[in-house]
Amino acid sequence: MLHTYPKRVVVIMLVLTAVVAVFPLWGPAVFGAQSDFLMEKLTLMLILALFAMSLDLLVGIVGLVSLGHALFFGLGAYTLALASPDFSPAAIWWMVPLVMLVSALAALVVGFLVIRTRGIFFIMTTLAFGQMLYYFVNTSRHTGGTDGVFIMFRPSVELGGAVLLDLDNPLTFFYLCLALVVVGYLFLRWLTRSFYGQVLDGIHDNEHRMEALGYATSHYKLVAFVISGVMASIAGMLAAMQYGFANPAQLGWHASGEVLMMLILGGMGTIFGPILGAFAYEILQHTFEHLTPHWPILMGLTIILAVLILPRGIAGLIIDPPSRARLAKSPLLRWLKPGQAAPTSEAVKPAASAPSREG
Amino acid sequence: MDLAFFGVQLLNGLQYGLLLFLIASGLTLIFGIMGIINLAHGAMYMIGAYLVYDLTFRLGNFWLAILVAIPVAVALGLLIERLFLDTLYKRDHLYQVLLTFGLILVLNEMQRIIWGGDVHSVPVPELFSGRIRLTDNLQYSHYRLFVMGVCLALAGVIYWVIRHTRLGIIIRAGAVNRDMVEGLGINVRTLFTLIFSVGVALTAFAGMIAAPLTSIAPGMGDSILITCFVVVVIGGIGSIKGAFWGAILIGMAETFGAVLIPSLASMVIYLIMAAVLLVKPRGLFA
Amino acid sequence: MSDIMLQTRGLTRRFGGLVAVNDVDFDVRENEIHAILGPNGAGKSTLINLLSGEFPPSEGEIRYRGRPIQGRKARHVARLGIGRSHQKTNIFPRLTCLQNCQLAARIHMGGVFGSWRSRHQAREVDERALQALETCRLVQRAHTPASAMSYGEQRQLQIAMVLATAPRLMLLDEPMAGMGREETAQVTELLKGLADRYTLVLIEHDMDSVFRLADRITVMVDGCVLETGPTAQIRASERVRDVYLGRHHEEAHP
Amino acid sequence: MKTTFKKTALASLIGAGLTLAGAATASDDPVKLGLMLPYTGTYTALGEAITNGLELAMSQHGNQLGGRDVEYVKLDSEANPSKAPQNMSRLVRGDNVDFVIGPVHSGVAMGMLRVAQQTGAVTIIPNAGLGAATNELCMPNVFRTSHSMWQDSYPMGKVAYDRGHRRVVTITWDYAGGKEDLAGFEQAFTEAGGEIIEQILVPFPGTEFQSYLAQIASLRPDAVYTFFAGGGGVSFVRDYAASGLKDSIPLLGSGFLTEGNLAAIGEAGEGVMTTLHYAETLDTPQNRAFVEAYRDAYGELPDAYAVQGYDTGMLLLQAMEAVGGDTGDKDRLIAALSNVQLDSPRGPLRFSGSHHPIQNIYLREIRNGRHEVQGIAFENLEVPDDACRM
Repeated sequence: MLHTYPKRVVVIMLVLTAVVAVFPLWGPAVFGAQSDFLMEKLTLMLILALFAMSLDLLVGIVGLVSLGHALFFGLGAYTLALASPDFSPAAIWWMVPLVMLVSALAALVVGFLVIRTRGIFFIMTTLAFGQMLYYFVNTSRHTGGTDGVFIMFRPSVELGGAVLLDLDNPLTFFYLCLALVVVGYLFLRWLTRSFYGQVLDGIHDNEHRMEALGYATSHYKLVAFVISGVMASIAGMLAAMQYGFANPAQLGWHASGEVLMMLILGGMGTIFGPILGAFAYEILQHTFEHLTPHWPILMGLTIILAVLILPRGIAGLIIDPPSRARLAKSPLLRWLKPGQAAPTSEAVKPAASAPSREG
Repeated sequence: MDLAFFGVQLLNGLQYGLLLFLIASGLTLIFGIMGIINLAHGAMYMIGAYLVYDLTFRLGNFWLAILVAIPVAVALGLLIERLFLDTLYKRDHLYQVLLTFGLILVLNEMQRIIWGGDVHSVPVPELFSGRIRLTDNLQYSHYRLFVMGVCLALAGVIYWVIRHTRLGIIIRAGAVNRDMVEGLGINVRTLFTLIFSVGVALTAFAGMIAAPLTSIAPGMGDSILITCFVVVVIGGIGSIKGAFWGAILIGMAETFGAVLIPSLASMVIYLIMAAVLLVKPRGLFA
Repeated sequence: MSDIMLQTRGLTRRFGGLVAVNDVDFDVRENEIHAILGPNGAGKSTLINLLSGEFPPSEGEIRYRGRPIQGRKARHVARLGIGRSHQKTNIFPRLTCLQNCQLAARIHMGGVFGSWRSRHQAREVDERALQALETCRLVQRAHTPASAMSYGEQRQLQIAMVLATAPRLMLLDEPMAGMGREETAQVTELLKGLADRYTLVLIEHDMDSVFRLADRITVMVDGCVLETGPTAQIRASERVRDVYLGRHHEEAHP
Repeated sequence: MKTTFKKTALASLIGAGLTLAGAATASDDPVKLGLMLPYTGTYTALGEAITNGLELAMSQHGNQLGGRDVEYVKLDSEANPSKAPQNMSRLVRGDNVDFVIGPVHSGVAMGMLRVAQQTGAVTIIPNAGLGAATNELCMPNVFRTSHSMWQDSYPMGKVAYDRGHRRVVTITWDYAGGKEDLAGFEQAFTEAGGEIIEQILVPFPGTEFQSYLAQIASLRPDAVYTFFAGGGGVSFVRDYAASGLKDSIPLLGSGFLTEGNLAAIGEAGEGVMTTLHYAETLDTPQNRAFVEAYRDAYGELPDAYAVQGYDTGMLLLQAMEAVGGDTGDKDRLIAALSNVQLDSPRGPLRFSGSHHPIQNIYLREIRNGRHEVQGIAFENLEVPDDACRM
């Protein structure tokens, strides 16, 4: 069944989360002096994972390929940068709602315009809106232009004068990002398995039929667009917080292209895939840069190969390990289990009662 | 704005628009017939310029360089289509976007390995090195006029092919409904290879004849790419006529926008695109 | 007449220069099975598309239970109780059979935010989906992904989905297209069984089925209504025979 | 060589104590230079020239700094500002470099400065010309061996006025660097009594200049002052010449308009006047030796970027010699760096309180495809750094 995955997915994801979560314990022992840097890198990967996940809702679930998603990432970063006071930290209690509000409004307006278009036109119009904001930020007097802006203080998390979280502490910030990725994942998992998610699946499969059935598909798509945009803006806000810096390059189309690459590497439409994709992409780039000054060739070839031979990404490998998949297609299995027309690993599993989608 | 100034800007807008048309025509062909979004289109433009730069100095003649460079560009198109795109036609646009994004990285880096990071230029060919006088202190290079002529002529040829040949019928049919092409009993695979090679060659050719007018530098294709996308989307994907008028519109908008509303100059083409799509979500000529 | 459910007057649709549906007057009565016959290109599918709101008519009027509905969007028409199936198999391949029907059943739950309505209401919907599956004898396939089912089953699922929307009027565009003899017979029985509860309009090429099923028949040629009347009348009609045995004969059975 | 410096190295080890930083300064450990320069993309040529200059300086001195071997950690900045902080952080925290050298691009510099501020990493900027780096955002651990946009353009204002130009049109890209450059020119030119009749901002990084040229022609200024760089510079100079404007309206510019691109500009550049802190034709023994060594090593003439890289190397050499190779004591190292005075190929160079070079700016005219020096446009020019607090 759609959005139900074999148990090993849960196991692998839990193990990986645990490994990352206890990194502060084993990192220094393994990496020594480098461990601080690696934790910072992990934090960044978590932020990108959140970003990639938000795009997956749009691309993988609804089937809307956006080439302008960095718009919302950048919007989150710039909202934080421009709304932060110069000489004191902003309170997170109003900063987060503000970022969400700004991005939701932007997503509503942009979404209203782009949702009407389909296929290639959707790709192109999202690209155009991304570029529009990019050039606006680039040339506007209030945004620091091409040089970008500093955010001198990370927002404070205080309640009645008591500091709840010290975001300047790298460890705290790391766990905040980790927690947000987990929350984001659970939220999207819930969303895709809810009836609303089922409608989105329907739209992905056959939007025309959904219209004929009686659904106002554009409303559903718009809501998904807004949710996705808000999540991306939170990721952008975190990214800007991490280094205290926002720059127009964060919202150009190259940034949008990169996050798409994370999706394809990880496996889209699975929500957990893009998390893996973000990590894989960053690790690959880090490695290639160390390997050769001509790293873009390696990166480019990796993407091309992934598209050609691994279209379902890492997630696809986990859900259907190559050997299993081959076995499943083999006549032997069909012979053993008559009546199963397409014995993929999902279909082989005995169907659960009613539509409860455990997994 | 006095009349002479207006006239000069009209000429500039027209010339820029025509060149844009040449670059965008390949893109719209590939879009329309094959349904492929070719992000590496800008890289093809760059490769055309670098090829002609390289060959001009090797062969000592600009025209000869173009003659040699065109088959190279066609071969490149052929290679990419057969190696990479062939398996992607049945898949979602996303995969094409990503694959051609990967191609950008590879091609840009290949350019750097072969030709390095320096800025280069190609001298204007002797035949058109003269200038005409537009106003008392402003002149216009013969070569720019020549480029306009070439673009117009090519636009004419493309128009003729589309209107009056069997290939044109197929192309028009394909732009409306791709399944129909298969229904016409065409070998789609051959057609796609042909279209992609022609598209790449057109773009690379634009880079070649534009070479003496511009500077040849790494990344030169990236900025032109997005402008071309805007042209194609405004005109209507797959429509050559749309690409032509879209290009002229954008050429004029950039030229006059730069002078009349400088504060919005960098955004003007996107604003136009958004406005067009609001009124006609499939472009002006779709 | 009070028992008229759907009525068109002067319904016309042009595509560029082509007139696909030309000045069609057409009535559907409550609880009848009304078949539309005609050679390919006669405008049958276009007529169904106009009735279901897929695209607006160029001219003319459509009344559903006395109210004009021309120009309404497909999704509004669907929610008024006019369900339709498509000529090509038109299901959600990645979803299970049951989920397909649930999607159909939930259209009355009210927009995006209705997605998160009460469990009670959801249960009602699920029951309707199951009922639809039962009617179409697909219960045992409830949890099979639609893409894994046979072609015939997918066609039946389409009918089940229309049923799940709780329609009053069903527009079925060639429900038996591409089916084998046995499956055709099955579906014919199924449709027959629906007749007492629903009003059906169907396009069908299989003459045997049509004559077995239909209460009334409308024959279309070149976008116009050639003749309309009770099945027996059409069966005996000279004009209809001319069309079917004459110039259009070979096209009538693609 | 190693034995000669053993004593100082030992002393430094003791001096550094038992801190982590001290461990990194053990005599056997090489000095790590983290190069954060563009090795791909539009600015590749600049990154390579700077690297060449730096490596030339090192190789001329046995590839040692203060008695320790030199190790390069090269990181492609991609000229992508959004990745600047993480890249910088990788060098500082991941690779534990002793010095960060970079970048080329001002936006990248901003991102780097943020991390330099947080980590205190000793950073040497070998190109990026944003004024803030040695003004509002100045910090003790950041040095610059190149220029600021203002520094290279300010002297031209006076030159333009002295050459009899009164009404000038300025044109540049609509981005921070370009606007800072024009501001320098405008300040000096209007102070002298000239008038800027129009400031034209071209969308960055567009190279389609025809409509602006028509605008300039209709404005009929006495001269045009411009800042473009790389491909934009080449295009502008060639288009300007092709439009015939050069015959009636002289073209002035920041030196970066043509720097490194004389071959590509070709004949169109003849007569264009620019100001810059270097010219390959400077007739001094230091420059002659440098040009010759550079040509021997890389087979081409050096440009300002190469000199900036070379001087970065020379700065490190002198400072590291002064501290005996000890990078553990940051304050001492920074003091040594700020006291360095170079006899650079570009002329005498020392550092201001904000760690910006005080240097000569030369007036250059392109003749026969070379930047011929017409004289010193401003001697020992210091940049404004009133906003610098350190």
